[in-house]
Amino acid sequence: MSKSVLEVRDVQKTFGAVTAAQDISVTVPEGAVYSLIGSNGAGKTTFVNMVTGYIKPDSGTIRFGDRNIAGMAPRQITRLGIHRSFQIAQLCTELTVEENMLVADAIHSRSGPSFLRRAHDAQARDRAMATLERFHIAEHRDRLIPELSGGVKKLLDIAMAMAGDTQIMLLDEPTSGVASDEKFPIMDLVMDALRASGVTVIFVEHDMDIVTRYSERVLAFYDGRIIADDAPDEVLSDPEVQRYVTGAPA
Amino acid sequence: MDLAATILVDGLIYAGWLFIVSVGLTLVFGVLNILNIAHGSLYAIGAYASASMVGAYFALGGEAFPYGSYVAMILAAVLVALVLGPLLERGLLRFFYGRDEVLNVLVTYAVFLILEDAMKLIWGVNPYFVYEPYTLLGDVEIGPLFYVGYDFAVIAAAVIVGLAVWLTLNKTRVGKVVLAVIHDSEMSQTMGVNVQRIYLGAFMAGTFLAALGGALTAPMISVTPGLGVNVIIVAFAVVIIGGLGSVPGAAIGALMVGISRAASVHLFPEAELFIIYFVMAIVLLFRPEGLFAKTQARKI
Amino acid sequence: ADDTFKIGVITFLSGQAAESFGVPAWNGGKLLVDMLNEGGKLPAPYDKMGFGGMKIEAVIVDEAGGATKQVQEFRNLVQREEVDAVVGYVSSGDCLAVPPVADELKAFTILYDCGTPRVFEDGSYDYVFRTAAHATMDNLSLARYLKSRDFDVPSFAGLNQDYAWGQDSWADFTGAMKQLYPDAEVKTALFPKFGAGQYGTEISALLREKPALVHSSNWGGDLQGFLIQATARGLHKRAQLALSAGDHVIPQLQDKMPDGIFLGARGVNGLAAQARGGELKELTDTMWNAYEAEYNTFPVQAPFRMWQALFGLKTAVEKAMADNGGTKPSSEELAAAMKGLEWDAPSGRIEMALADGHQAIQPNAIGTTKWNAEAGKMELVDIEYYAARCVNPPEGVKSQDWLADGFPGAECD
Amino acid sequence: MRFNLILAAVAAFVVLAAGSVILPDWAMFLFAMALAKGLVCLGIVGMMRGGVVSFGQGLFYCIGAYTATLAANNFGISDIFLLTLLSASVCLLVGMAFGPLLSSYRGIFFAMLSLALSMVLYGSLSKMSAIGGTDGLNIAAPTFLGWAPEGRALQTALYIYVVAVVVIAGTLMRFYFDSERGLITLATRDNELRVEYLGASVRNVMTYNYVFGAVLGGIGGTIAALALGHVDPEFAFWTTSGEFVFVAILAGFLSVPAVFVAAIILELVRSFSSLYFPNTWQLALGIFLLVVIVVLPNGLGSLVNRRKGKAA
Amino acid sequence: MSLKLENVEVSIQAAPILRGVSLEVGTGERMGLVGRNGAGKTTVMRTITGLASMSAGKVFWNGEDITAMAPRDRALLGFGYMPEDRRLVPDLTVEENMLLPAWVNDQIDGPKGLEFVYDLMPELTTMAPRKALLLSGGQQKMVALGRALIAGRKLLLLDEPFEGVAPALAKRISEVITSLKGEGLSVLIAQSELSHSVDLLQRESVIERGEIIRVNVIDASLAEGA
Ligand SMILES: Nc1ncnc2c1ncn2[C@@H]1O[C@H](COP(=O)(O)OP(=O)(O)OP(=O)(O)O)[C@@H](O)[C@H]1O
Ligand SMILES: Nc1ncnc2c1ncn2[C@@H]1O[C@H](COP(=O)(O)OP(=O)(O)OP(=O)(O)O)[C@@H](O)[C@H]1O
Ligand SMILES: [Mg+2]
Ligand SMILES: [Mg+2]
Repeated sequence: MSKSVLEVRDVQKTFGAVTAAQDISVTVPEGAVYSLIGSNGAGKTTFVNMVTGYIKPDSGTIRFGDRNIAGMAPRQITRLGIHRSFQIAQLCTELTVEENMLVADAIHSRSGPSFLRRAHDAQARDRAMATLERFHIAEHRDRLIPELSGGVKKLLDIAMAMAGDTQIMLLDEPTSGVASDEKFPIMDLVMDALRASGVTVIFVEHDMDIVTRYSERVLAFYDGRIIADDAPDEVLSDPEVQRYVTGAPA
Repeated sequence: MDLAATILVDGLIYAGWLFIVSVGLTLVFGVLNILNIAHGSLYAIGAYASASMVGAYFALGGEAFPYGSYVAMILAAVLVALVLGPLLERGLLRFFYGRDEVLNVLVTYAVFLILEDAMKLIWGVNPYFVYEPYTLLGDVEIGPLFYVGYDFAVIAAAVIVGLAVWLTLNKTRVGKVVLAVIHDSEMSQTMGVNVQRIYLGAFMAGTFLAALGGALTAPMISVTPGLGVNVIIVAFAVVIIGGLGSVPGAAIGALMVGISRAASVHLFPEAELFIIYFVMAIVLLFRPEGLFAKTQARKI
Repeated sequence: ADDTFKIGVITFLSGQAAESFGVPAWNGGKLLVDMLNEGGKLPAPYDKMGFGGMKIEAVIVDEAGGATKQVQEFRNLVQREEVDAVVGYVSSGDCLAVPPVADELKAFTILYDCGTPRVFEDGSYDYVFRTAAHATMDNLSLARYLKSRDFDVPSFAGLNQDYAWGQDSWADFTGAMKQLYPDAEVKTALFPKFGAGQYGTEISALLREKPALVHSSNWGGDLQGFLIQATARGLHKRAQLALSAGDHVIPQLQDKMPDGIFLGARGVNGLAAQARGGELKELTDTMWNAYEAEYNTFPVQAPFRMWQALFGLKTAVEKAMADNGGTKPSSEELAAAMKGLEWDAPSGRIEMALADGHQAIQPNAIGTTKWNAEAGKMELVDIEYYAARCVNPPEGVKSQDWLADGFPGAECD
Repeated sequence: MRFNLILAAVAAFVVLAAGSVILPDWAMFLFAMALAKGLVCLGIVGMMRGGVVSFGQGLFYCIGAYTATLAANNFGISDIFLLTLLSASVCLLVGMAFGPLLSSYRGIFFAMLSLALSMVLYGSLSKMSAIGGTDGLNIAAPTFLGWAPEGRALQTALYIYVVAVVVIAGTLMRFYFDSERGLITLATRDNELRVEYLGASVRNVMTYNYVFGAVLGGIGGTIAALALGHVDPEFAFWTTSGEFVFVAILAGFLSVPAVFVAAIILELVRSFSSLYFPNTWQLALGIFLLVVIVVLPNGLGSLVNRRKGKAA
Repeated sequence: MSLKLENVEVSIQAAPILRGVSLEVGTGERMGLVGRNGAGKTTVMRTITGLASMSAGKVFWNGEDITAMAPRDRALLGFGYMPEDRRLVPDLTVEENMLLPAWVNDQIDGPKGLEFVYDLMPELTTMAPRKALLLSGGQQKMVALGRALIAGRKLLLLDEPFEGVAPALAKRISEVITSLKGEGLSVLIAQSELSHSVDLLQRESVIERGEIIRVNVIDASLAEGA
């Protein structure tokens, strides 16, 4: 396997009496696709939050390339090329769908956002439209966020996260709330785009079909710990995982 | 008596007054999410109402039992709350719930302007005095200094008011239901909460507290137009220091401002004008959302 | 129209100063305007109708809102309402801001009330006049009063509002005291915020410091609040209170105002004017009685200053008309007539003696409060009257310098 | 697009400048003052787009006014261009000093902290009797590149100057609002977390807006001082700042011209109500305010510039 | 205990969201409401709770027209609503959040409801004293469900109850809901996916672009047989 891009070592995090991460160690090779599963409150989002700087671990290191990014600000980490989407879509609620895309586009424009270049410039709009079309949400482009249904919000959130040059993409429950017949097309779309540019992907998911289909390796969380870390089939047949996460096989 | 003790006593007296003035503001903000500029006018109206009521009380032969004037003062505040509370909340503010914070500030600013002139139309520009209640409780001698018993009664009133509001909000079901309404009035409705009653109740309570502040102050000042203007900014500062919506915060904010102001008057009178802003800036520097910041719900 | 003379009147109708100054002043003014328009109600030389036979019409504007607003309102009065003269301004800030504009617009303007000496000491204007003495006299008179009554002042302290009026008054008073009581120790100088309302801490500080005398130039609600709280805590028994401008709170406080306070009224106004008698008794009594009849209370300092302004304006208009053959005078003619003018008012003889005839001086009086239980009213006793030239600097001398140099050229009886 | 904007700016200049011929003296002065204040409000509008409202813009209004006055009185500078430039630079520096500090505050805390700053300036100036204390100072009429007009000519020159400054500042701000950074500002207002996670600095956005507001405030203050001929600490008092906020909200953040229209309307309403209702002008103003808020909750700007999307 | 929607129309800012939706949920019936994103499921739920303003149509509860009834009064009828986005009160504890409906409605037996919920989701027992604001997404979902179960004595409205919930728990929950049928409780579940237990639903209405396009009867015996 190629060299690792992300190396999480002995990370701990407690919130008062709750242990959200206990001895978390994960090594993710470049270009790999990992998925995180686990019971509710197991610490999956906390993991994502620590890698992306929203939460500072109590101890442990998170190495990206050759630097320790534990405790850096989200913005700095994003600029290094680690992007993420959110379990609860994070959108600019008073802007239209298109403008949300334009924001992402403007921030990532090569020369940095400008004071003079028009945000609604035709080229930028074309780029935004192209992205929206890829995610099948172009028809909503002129709508404001509160008018959108849950699923569309989710898609836009992912679309925004994918703007710019990414090295690692963390997706927090990308398909929850997305209608069942859309889940695979969406994942196909996202994964194809990411794989094509060699991006390393880590996604959190509760839908085991998605997990088995898209990930190379699965980390199962329970109670702040990783209880299994292996290929999907192995993990899903682990009795502990079945008991706490997936439920006994039907 | 040594200086420190004087500063403490003076500070406490001022803090007691400040707290009564501020706690209603913080309550209304906490529940309705409205920073009520008209709070100062309600304070002034409370003072006028109190002056009128006490005046009427003595005019109707209250001399026989002067302590009844305290009841008249509280009744005045109740009356203000009963009249203006529903009028403002049902008649105006409710149409702006959930709107932009600054827009609501503007709405209450308009109310403030209207009430300022309305007071003039009702009570004229001549001052009202009701000094009787102020001297009724006698003197308290602390060392070489005389204080008026009334000052300590105001502190006591502040403590009672503070405890009452805090206990209601934190230790009763009503208080917890209020929390639910504050956070999400729509969801509260679908759980069966009578949201309108909560809003109205909270606003009336806030109005009552503002008016009470004025009512209790009336005996020691001359009640004149423009009384409310100065109160607003001070109350704002206290509420900001304590953290918006927090009753213990308002208490500590009032204490900090009261005592630092007293220290400044005794030790460094030149700084008195700045002291409140100074305290506020220092607190905000270290705690950007005030001492008792509202806990933010987890977003991601 | 040529048969009416339109004045713009600016004074406080809202805010703190409305009750103490603005409203009583215009109450007095309105009364006088009505009396003049009716004609023959006043003793000579004021028995002619209106201003030189012209009916007086007044446009009134609220002074609340700050100097910026006042400059705009002034322009509106002159350019939009086309008033013939402007009479106004209680606030010193407004009095400083308006004159340059008045000159720019060539609009005849009378500052009727404000106190700061800076208006004409720092500037000079062709169309602007102040018909009341500036505030230096208030505090010097107070110091002179202490001296003339042999009052012992080993130490004194001050409580003044924290703005130019309070700061200047305290500076004037300490300046005068340095000359008259060089050994008196200055204890604390407190400057509570304007409109503070709560003086508990300040009173504690004053009680602790134990000065023999407490000076205050507070006015209005600030003064009333201070007096109520100070008397409740016995400050007046432990220190002599000296109030440089406090007469106007008497009608409201009545017996709540303790006896024995040294009290000024910024001129021989109110009770001191009534007690003075003499040549002006008829004029004073006429105005006094009319005011009392109309408003059920006696006139304090503010209406007196409004009266002296309007009487001055009347005199100037009529003088100008005598010079120009009886037509309505222009601003230039009015200014020429007003310059150096002298006239009688209920508050005494007003002389436009300073600032090249643009700034008035007037006599002053200080007295001591005494409650007359039988009559049920407050009286002023032990009144000392000071001639205008005893308490006002001579022409060409800045008041600060005059105080610092020990009042050279003062002409006291 | 750009072309249209510049065309609009030229048209605005022509229309406004025509006022110097049409308007009576008092109205020209009122307009000049309103436009000067409108500049300050424009700065607030810029901040509003980022989700914060400064209740202390009087700080820069006052610094600008005092800088010009002190420079004029002590160094004899009377040229209006120089004075404006000087005040703008001072405000730029002060803005850059406080901007980073304030940039981590939001909502009412930002408002109150900025208010505290301006109140400290107010308090300090009130205590400085050497420069007039609360009574303030006068400043002589400005000159225009050596030309020293008087009377109506002076008023006209000042008015044209304000109009020019307003049109230039308004155009620049419109450019900014429409730019990428302008859009990021709007995004910040909605969701800072998202903006940070896209890799942009929210503090940076806030600081820029604050600094722009500072410079605009300073220019507004300078022009107001020159027009009035007088400055006093009241320039920094909270009621002054409150009025700016008021205009900004009245205008809404959608349209630049709306800011100046709102400023003019407020001045007119206030002026006429204090004349016709000397005893109840506050009441009249309050009712006017309520009516405007009820009829146009998104500000005057929403009349001309509705955000698209609603009808989709 | 039956709920009936008749030709309900809802528009938001002139945009039609629901276009003549008719729907009936019988006593003790478990009805599904399925459709793609943006089809209008949430809006149907909000119509039933009274939060969405209808432009036409009627809502009946046991034959009584409740179209004009305020949300609060509907709650008092025994409707329990679990919104899609959870909407807990962050400053209250998990337990208080669930008890809230009982505090304002005397007909609800809070302690008994709690007991039932804790039985169903033992995970909640340990979370009970924690403030709701810091819970993970799925944990909040559990609390919101618990709250709806306590409030809903007659009608349960669950909007995407399994979204973001780990499969093990989702299974358990649907089993419990299935077991509620004996108590005469009607249930309406909005879902954008169908992968959960087939036992859960008896019928499902399929909604598309604001219209119910068909109603499927799910025959559990068939499913078992397959
Ligand atoms: N406030 C609003 N303004 C305008 N349109 C709205 C608004 N709220 C919802 N809509 C629109 O109404 C339609 C139905 O929305 P609804 O939330 O009911 O869908 P849903 O079926 O619950 O979708 P999801 O499965 O994604 O939650 C959507 O197209 C949505 O865009
Ligand atoms: N900021 C915080 N403060 C306190 N506790 C927290 C915080 N963030 C997370 N927790 C707690 O840490 C634990 C792990 O939460 P996390 O959000 O990582 O769970 P998760 O695995 O993502 O669950 P889900 O599948 O429900 O989203 C939970 O018990 C949660 O309540
Ligand atoms: Mg999670
Ligand atoms: Mg939905």
